[in-house]
Amino acid sequence: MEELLYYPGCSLKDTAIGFEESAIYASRQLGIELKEMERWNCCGTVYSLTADNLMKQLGPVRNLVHAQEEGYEKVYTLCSMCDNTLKRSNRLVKNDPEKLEKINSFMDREEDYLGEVTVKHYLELLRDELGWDAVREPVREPLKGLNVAPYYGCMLTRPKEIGLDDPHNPTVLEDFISSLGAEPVDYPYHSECCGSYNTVEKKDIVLKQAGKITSSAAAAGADLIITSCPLCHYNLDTRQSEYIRRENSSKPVPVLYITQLMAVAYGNSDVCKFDKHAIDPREALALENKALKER
Amino acid sequence: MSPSNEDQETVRIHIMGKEYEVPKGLTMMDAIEHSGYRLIRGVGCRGGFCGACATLYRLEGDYKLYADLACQKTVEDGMYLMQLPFTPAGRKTYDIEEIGRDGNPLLENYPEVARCVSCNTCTKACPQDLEVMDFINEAIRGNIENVASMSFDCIQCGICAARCPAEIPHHHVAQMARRVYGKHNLPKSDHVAARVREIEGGEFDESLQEITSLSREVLEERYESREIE
Amino acid sequence: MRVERSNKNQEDPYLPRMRESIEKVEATREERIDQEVEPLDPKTRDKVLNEFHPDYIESAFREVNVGPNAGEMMPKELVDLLEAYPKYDPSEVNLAKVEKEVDVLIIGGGGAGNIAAYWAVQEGLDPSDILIATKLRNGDSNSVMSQGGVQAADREEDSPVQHYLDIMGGGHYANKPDLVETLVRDAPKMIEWHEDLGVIYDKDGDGAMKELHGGGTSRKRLHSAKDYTGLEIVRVVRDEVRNMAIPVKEFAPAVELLTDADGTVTGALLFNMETDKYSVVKAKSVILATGGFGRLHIQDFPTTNHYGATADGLILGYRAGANMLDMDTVQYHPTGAAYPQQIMGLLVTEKVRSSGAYPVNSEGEFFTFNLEPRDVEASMLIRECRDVEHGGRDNGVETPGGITGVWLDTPMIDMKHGEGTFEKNLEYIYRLYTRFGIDPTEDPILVYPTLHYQNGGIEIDNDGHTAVEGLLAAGEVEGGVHGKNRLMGNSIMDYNVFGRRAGIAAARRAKGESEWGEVSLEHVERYVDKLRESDVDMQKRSPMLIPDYRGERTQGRTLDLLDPS
Amino acid sequence: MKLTDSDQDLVAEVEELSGENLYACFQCGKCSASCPFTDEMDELPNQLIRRVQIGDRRILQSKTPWVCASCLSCEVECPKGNDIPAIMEAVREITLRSNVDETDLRDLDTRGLPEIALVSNFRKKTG
Repeated sequence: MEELLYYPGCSLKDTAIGFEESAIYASRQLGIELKEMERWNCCGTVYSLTADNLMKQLGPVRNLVHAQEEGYEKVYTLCSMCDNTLKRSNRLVKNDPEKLEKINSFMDREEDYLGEVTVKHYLELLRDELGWDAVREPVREPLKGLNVAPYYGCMLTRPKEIGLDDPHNPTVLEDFISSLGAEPVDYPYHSECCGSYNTVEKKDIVLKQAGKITSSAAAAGADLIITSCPLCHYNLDTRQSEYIRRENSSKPVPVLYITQLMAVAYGNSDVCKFDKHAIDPREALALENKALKER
Repeated sequence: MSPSNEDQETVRIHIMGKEYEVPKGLTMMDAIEHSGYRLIRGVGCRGGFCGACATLYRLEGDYKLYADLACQKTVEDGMYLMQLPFTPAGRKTYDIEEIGRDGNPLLENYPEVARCVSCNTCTKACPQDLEVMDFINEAIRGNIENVASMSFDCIQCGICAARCPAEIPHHHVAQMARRVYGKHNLPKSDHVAARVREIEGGEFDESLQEITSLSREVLEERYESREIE
Repeated sequence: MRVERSNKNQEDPYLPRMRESIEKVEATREERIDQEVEPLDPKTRDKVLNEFHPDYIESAFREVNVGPNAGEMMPKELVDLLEAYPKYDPSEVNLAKVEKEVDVLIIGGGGAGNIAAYWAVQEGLDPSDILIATKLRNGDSNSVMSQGGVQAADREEDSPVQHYLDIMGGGHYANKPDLVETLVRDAPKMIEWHEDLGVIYDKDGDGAMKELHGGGTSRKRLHSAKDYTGLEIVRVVRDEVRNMAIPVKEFAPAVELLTDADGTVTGALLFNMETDKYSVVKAKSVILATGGFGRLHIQDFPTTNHYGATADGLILGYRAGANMLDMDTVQYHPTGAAYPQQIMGLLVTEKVRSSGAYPVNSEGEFFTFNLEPRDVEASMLIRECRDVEHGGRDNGVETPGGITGVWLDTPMIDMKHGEGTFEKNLEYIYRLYTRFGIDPTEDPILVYPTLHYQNGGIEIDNDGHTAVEGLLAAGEVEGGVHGKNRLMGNSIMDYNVFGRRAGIAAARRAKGESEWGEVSLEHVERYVDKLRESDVDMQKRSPMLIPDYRGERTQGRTLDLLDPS
Repeated sequence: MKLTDSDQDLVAEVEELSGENLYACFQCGKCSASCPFTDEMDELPNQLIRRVQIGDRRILQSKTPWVCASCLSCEVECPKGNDIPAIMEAVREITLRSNVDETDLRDLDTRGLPEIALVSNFRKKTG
């Protein structure tokens, strides 16, 4: 069992607990033990773009220092927003020694960050380190005939400097879906923003986006959508059910985290905590009747 | 301190900028009083429990801004100190029966907790050396039990809230977490509940009636012969 | 990462001659690990009390000349205040201008005051018809400083009868039986109430209470919340009082009660300590919850008490005609910090002893059972420290602060119960000492008795009523519950049980009164006239409100303690 | 909209905060074309940049920067590689740094909202 340092992010400890637990289960099937960091703090999403505001870089850089203190060169994330924020802050301080020196001198109780930690997303682990064949190997319930729409959102592929795939034509999620035996679905909105934090004060924007994205995926034949961001999940799942109630429009499209799909394919859907979803995916996954019986 | 006054070693301190000479070894509180101030605010238990004597101070030639309790910190030479008579912080009124049933009561009642930028200023300010930033991060994650245990020794002096750039009232968030944990998570003790029912059911009426009517001598004999388990 | 916040400026916090004594303590530690010392038999106990307990020094007491307790002996520092001019300045007071009319006025913002307010609301009063007037901030009190625990007989092997027996024996049978019965009956109910409010007691996984012995207890019945028990209980009740929006007026002590023509208490005269303005508050019931009198520094002892413990309630009540009980005794806690001088007098909870750190003299020998009732334990420590000419054993360790002390062998706690026990259960004490460079898990700590508790006080009945109509009392200010000596953990229960009962009784009485009575200060004038007739030379004004530590009187510098001559 | 006062230091302020060269933008409009939220905006992204270029301070009252979700669709489209989200943030920061928060925490109903929504919203809309 190979141990990898893992940065959970706040949501995975509470509202997106199913994402973390399915990830821990799926990783064990791949011979990987996700070891949670001893001490970590909120990543401070969304990455702060003003050049002079170092206060908002303290959160992410402090996490990198903790990873360095634990003696790891790589730290793996599951949530797209944490991954994006940590990567961009890492890049900022690696390329700007003066800013790094200021941050290090401010954080006078921790070691100085040396800039040698690399932030990796879980999909990069699967694609670049394990390879899709290794991901396919533990599948016991191949998702044959299940049409899955990949939803990248904004944070996985953008900005180009840290994106893990080509923002205009990403394929990593398609390969991921195929490796689990399901059918990837092509549809135009795979990388259009779900409305993000507008869900707090401008809910209508998100309701509109959720409706547009999920009905487009459904029209393209998707049985369900997968994402790796707890905010996209909330917007596409909870806000979608609100949109459907308001518009009493088409059939709801369930939304899963990437590792929940892996757990189902590897034969264990208990770790997915599907009861926390607004739209219950178990019917779409046909866990009750079709071949995907629970053990 | 019985040494005679002349060879008494002294230190130079500045109370709100005004210079005074005080004997070495006094706490900040004793030094303020020794300099002639009669405290009304900035003093309470004088034992490190109540947080009334929250004090900010700087040392000559040192850029850092320190915070400590006036009753627990010895004066140093070249100390510039200022007491916080009151630390304003937004406290939310709530119904203990309702909150904590579902969702994250800390984030719902104190959304500003999500503004934390993890700058650790609160931890550096805490005179009780609590890991304040860590338990605020636990509050974001809704881990009530961790917030309660990590914040237990908080004496609510409010220095963290006074210095927080995100305007979080850490001590109020922590108090709410401890109330929710104590009420909804900590298991109730059956033997206490059982004993309350027994007493209300009159089980001890007779034996109490008997012992309260004993003469002093009999009572004394009963006391001296009682065995201690 | 814990920051080293201690004021450690020299390497060894202990002076050389102290270090020599510690080496002797360390030498005998091994053999003492399972050595036990038997409690004293009754005869020796009384002999030790008579010879060494400060209560038996006649010169420290003076006879009261006027009022219900005339002829009785009380500590002279208290009698100076009882027989003094009132503090208010008549020219500034306008009784016609009433600032507020409330159903229940509670004087004092500690445990008793907040609990009385809470239960007055449960009895049906609207929170806005209650006012807590307190001298410092709401919550600043002795209540938040109690560490070790609170007693309630709620375990299988224990019973209220056993608890009753311990209290009566400890109090030398002077306690009022009905008050003690009320206390032991209500005690478990108050613990259950605390759990319902969310107090975090030390418990096992399944919710069973972790309970320890206290001084003079025959069963383990001390519930604790680490060593912040008082703080945890009071901050929870205060939090609930804030949720209920019960009005609190801080830095506004009562300087006099107000009475009507036939002496019924009808309100109080408050004094704003920041604006020097007086305000008249009319109330249908008044509760005194003003706490103890440690800050009078009786017989020049240092004290564990908070800044405002200056016997104000006793003065106000006595002038209005309320009699007092058991004021001829004062409780000295056996183990107050004796070194370093910055924390001299602060409480080292009994829980340190009950967790395994027994008193050891300068030669490293046990000299007393570690959990005698407080008055006995204090006397044993005084005997051990006093020099031979005055009947002592001269086995104390001299400190620069002028007093001698004995060791509490604190490293034995971790030896007996495993590493980290001390820091986990006695975090306050650990912090108190490490701040001044002493690590109690490595070195023993020096202790000496310190002025701790006012055993007696204003007499009350089961519902908190005093002898004066309209005036109730709860907490340390009232007397009768503890007799001549209070046991550890019964004071928290006292202000809980009688805080609740006084709050309910005050609310009931207020509901029975259709309107507010007339207010006057005549009872004070009558009292002062009687004082003048008995030609007492009065120089002071009372109540004291706050002690005066300015200049040379700084508490840290001048308290040269206990020269027994 | 008549242009009354041109305020050159607005450009300097936005450039300093965003680290971007405002005049690199030649108004091709691709950013506005790719932005998912234009129908909520009173000024399109490229129009906002234009207002800043000509120093029109009234842009600080525009809704546009507060609708922007920093989703970077515009950034990957921009032929000049300008960091348009940084320009949006700079415009927001000018308001936030004058101690005016866009979000008022007092009357916010946060029930059921995940942590990630609150953290990101406050990060962009409170100073």
